[in-house]
Amino acid sequence: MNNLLWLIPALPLAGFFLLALAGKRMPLIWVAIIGAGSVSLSAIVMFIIGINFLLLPPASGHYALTLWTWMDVAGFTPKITLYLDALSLVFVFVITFIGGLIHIYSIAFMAADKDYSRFFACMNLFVFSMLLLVLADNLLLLYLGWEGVGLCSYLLIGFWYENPNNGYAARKAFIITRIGDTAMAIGLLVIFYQFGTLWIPEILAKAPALWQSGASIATVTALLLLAGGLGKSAQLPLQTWLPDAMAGPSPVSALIHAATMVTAGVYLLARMHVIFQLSPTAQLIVAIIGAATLFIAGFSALTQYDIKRVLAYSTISQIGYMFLALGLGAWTAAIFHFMIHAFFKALLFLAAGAVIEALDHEHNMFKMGGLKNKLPVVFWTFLIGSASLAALPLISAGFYSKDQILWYAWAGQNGNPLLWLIAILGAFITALYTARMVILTFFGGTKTSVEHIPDKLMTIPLIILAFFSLCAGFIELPHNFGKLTLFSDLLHQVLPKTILRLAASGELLFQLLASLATFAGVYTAYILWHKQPERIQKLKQSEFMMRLYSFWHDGWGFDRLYNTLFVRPIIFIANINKNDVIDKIYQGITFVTVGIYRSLSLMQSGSLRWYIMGLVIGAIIILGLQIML
Amino acid sequence: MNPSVSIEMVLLLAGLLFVLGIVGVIIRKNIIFMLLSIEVMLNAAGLAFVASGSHWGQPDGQVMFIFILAMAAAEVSIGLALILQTYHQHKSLDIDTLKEMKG
Amino acid sequence: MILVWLIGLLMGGGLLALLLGKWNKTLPRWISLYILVIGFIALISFWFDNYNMISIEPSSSWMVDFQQKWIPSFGISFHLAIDGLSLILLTLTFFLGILAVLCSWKEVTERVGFYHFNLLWILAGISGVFMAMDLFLFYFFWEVMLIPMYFLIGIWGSKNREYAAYKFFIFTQASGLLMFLAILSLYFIHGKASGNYTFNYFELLGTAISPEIVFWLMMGFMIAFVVKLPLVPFHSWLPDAHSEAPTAGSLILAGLLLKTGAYGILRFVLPLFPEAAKELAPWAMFFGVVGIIYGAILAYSQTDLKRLIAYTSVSHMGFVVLGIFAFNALAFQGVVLQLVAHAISTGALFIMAGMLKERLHTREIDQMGGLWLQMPKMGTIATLLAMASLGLPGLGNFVAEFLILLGGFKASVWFTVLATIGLIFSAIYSLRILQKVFLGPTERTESIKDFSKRELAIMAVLTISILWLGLFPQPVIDTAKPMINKLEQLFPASSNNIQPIKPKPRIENNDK
Amino acid sequence: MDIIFYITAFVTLSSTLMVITRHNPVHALLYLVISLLSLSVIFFLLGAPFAALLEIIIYAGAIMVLFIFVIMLLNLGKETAKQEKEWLKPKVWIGPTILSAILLAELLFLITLPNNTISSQQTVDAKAVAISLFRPYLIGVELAAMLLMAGVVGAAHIGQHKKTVLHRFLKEEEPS
Repeated sequence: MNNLLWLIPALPLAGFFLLALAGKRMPLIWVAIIGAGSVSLSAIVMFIIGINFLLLPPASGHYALTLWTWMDVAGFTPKITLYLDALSLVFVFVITFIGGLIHIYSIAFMAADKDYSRFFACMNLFVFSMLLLVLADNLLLLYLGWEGVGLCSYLLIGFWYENPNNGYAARKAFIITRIGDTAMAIGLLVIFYQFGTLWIPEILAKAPALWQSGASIATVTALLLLAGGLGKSAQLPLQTWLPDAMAGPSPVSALIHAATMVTAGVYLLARMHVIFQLSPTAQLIVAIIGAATLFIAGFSALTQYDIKRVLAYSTISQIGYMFLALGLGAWTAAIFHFMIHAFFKALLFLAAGAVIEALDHEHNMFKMGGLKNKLPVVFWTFLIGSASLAALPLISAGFYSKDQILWYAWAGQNGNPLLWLIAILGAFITALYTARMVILTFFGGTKTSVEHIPDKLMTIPLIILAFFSLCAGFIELPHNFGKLTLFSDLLHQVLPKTILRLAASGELLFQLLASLATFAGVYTAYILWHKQPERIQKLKQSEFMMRLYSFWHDGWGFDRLYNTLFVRPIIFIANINKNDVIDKIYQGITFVTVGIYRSLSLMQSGSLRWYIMGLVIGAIIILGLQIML
Repeated sequence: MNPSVSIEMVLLLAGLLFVLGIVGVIIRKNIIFMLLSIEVMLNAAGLAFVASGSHWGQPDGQVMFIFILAMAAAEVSIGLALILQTYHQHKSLDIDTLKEMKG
Repeated sequence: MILVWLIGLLMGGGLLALLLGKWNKTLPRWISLYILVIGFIALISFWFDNYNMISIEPSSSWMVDFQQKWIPSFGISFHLAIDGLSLILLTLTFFLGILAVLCSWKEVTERVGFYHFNLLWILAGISGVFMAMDLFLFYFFWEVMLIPMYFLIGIWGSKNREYAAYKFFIFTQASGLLMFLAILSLYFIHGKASGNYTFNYFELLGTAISPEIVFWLMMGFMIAFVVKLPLVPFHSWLPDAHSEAPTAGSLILAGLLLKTGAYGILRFVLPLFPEAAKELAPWAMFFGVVGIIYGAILAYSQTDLKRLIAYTSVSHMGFVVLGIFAFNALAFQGVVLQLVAHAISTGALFIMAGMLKERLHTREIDQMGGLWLQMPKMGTIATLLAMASLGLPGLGNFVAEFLILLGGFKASVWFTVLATIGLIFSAIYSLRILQKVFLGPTERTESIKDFSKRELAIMAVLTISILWLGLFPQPVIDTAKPMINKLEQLFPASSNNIQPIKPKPRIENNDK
Repeated sequence: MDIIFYITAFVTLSSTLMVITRHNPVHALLYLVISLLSLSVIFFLLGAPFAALLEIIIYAGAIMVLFIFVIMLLNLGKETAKQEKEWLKPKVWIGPTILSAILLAELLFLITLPNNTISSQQTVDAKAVAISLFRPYLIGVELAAMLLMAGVVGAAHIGQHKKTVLHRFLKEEEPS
């Protein structure tokens, strides 16, 4: 089984190469088969290996397959090794499975696009990079995948390149994540000089022996890695690229938000959890960032009118939950929420894509409405996804994953009532904006007519994802519901168990509170946007509310802040220095030389008399010198 | 023959001649006069050589004088040829009207 | 003997091209191409033959050594020798030479014979620089590569070519003279001390020089090399020369001429003056870092595509300086890889700029945009090249830059952190190229041809090389290893303050 | 003896002064001949008869004749005299004369510096000169011969009377 491991990333890579080299000349159907087929095949291989892994767990807890030694320089020997353990298995599963579904969906969604083969080539490369990221056994290889993901996001966000804004959005995504990546690269340097290796298992094994808990070097390292994660996962303060990343086609958004890219940060933190455990400060910072992000993004989601931007902010918010969980030390809860989130977020994006496609590229929710009957499949699947996002109690998978995080926020070892409060407030806002989105899109009167009915290839992935959004939660039930903890059992091979602060009492109460938050959110949305819309109008009368509204709408002004703080000064410096100040020094030298030669050449008067006078004067001076000396 | 003329006096004469030559070159306008003045200067130099040669009783001074002579002959022949040519082209030997090289 | 043949081949080929160019325009092209291909194949087969020797027996880092008396009364000999570093750079020289001939196939139509004469003589000069082990001979080749380059820029360049050619010539010539001064002083100091007046590199190696003088001697060499490299306050000739030179000229400038500077520092400055180099290191690293960031910001602000790429070279060469003065094997290896990777990636960008200019008759990126629509192939390759230039893992530049940073981190944490921040800027300017040239709306209505077969072949070769360097850099690393080990021994464990534990022997990490 | 020297020196100086002040070229030339002749007397007094003879034969005899030829050939006479007369005003010559006087003063100072060298003035005859000329200075003689050769060829070439001699830059501008 081990030997098949290389097939998982190799298949998408092969797909990429085929499409990139020959995609233009192939018939579209071939492009579709190669593009979607490679990822689907990869998913099948993953299932085979995964089942094997689960049924016959290897003694060491992982499969490893070394392909070749990347380089061997003075004791620095990173290898190209694929490494599959429980944590990467979950990620590989999500990436290939959801990725495959997204690819299948794209066959129909992108059918009319002129750059069909380029799209699938980039998507395949995206999946490949992400697979490499999660399968890497050393940080350098992980970094390869990490940056590869950035590249693909750049290519796909800017996929419709004729519109310069898309290009700028792509560039913004790349550069902001690059800032995080750079911090992470510095983290890699620190790790190498601390451990003499970038091989992850060795680092994890050595770290507790080498560093004391709370050592400042551990904090520094953890924070540098965290910065990398913040960039890729769009967390505060590097979150601003994600809403703009909606410029890409909807399947791309689905892929970025659900299966790949933004979850890379979560993976990195979970993978390097030992280092974070050694630094309580760093962990606290992770939790605070997570909480702050989920809170801020929630409010921003509330004020968007572009359906995809709502989803984008909701992703930021949900990843915030994952970071909160990571910061709390609830490692498995974070990964669990990641998986569930992948299902419902992919579903929501694909469904939103279907809606947008159906309404002929209309993004504005206020121009939608009444689609409940016209697009029933989309409606029901979207509803299920929304339910999961809003964490509707008991029936949705989102409830189980989010509840776990809420519970650990209260009861976990690093738990804190304030964090819990923010989290539960976030849950309320999540429900609020989710319900608002559903109401505006599917209920009410029709505002735009439906142009296209989604294809079968688009609806089937929706249905499959909807099924998982509902049922995936049942593999990991809260403690008071029963002793079903399949998921965390699996992950505990890799990740440590979460320690509870106090006896696990009152869990039911907190579940009820969480449910209450959800219902309150849904009900408020129902009142405000369906039952009594005039209340919104009344709110809009107040200037303060409008200010707040636009402040939230613009993502709490982060873009403006960064523009004034970083972008403008750099552009300003670049522009005033376009002709290179240093060159001026040399031009100055030239100028002086030219001046001297001009003035000297005036002496060349052509008058012989003056030349002779010069000679005489020279003779006088020389003889004079001889007399003097 | 045992002249009691001191070497200083002869060199003094040479110096005077040389300076007169220089003055001539500088103040005259006509190329012919300048050439004449140059001859004066050459002579002065020759005088200095001969004087010092005889002062030490060595023939080298006169040898140098002969070289100066040869040089003067060549210089005069070329110079005069140039003067002829210049006069044919510009109808003037005025050094100030002839000047063309201006920086 | 192969070394003499290589240089003879190039010089003879140049003369032949010059003669035949009088009455046939295509003949010089073919001659140059054949000669370079022959040389390239010879070098590659030499490399293969010696590869085992390199990796097994690192006792002597020199592979070939050829010495012949030249002017014995001054202790000057015709002394050529190569080690791994030279071999890598020589191979690179011939490789890029082939591409230079290919990419000027259509571009140069006037005085073809003289053009190829210059091209081959530049390459001969560069090859000589990489091989010469006699300082006088080194200086001779240093000048040989300079003058044909001056002609190449001055005759076949674009609008402002004369200014650029003069600037290039004066900068490099003035700095070269300083080096010659330093060489002569070294010659006399060594001669006076040992009674043996010689220019031989190996004999000059251990010269004892008083500390006051050694600094100035080293600066003589350093200035010549950093001007060529170029390091930041001396870089201003580069954008002009690059932007005005013909495509092949830019390719050779960026790919090879700049490398001679780095080679010179590695080969001469460090071994000849190790103590002084150590004292200079903080400053050199400082200027390296300044170069990385300053070059990147300037690159961002340019609107002329070739100037932009030229400034990226400044930025990348900052890494080279940083790596050299980190004084450890990781960084040295990174430097060698960076030389190769930068030559290929930036060379490719210049070739692409040349192709764009051939099609659009402009280098202003403000007049481009949306070219992907008509040239998807070029767009794809451009994306890859931009990614290489911003240091995307998997491509050659990343391996190089990461190794330099790893090595640099050991020597100086803060400089390295700053250099790493330079990577952000590199992303900014690289993406700007893509955005301005290939993305966005297009205003052009006339049809623009995508790659022709010849151009596609050039680009394919370059692309594969970049990928190969990024994923399998080991052959290059192994080849350079003996030389680098020797170099590292000159600097035993400089500033080893942040490494609490020694890197342990590798642990086998594949458990099947 | 001394008195002869001083008289000839006076003659030399005064005739040279006339050379540089005359307006008519022929007059100047004649004064120069006188100057040369008196100089040859001084040579003779200094014990250099060979040089004195050469001075008369070559300088006064040959070179001056060349001058006269040219002056006659160009018919320089009154015209030039008039021109020079207009030019040669005190304000023109005073500056250079002062400058030259300074130079002279410096020369004199250097000449009169005390030096205790023994004077062994004696006649150096033609034989001695010839021996030294064709032994140690042979290469100089050959070079002088070459110089004269070049002078002859050059003069012949330059002196050719061409119809239109224009500078090559001027030629291009000519409408063809």
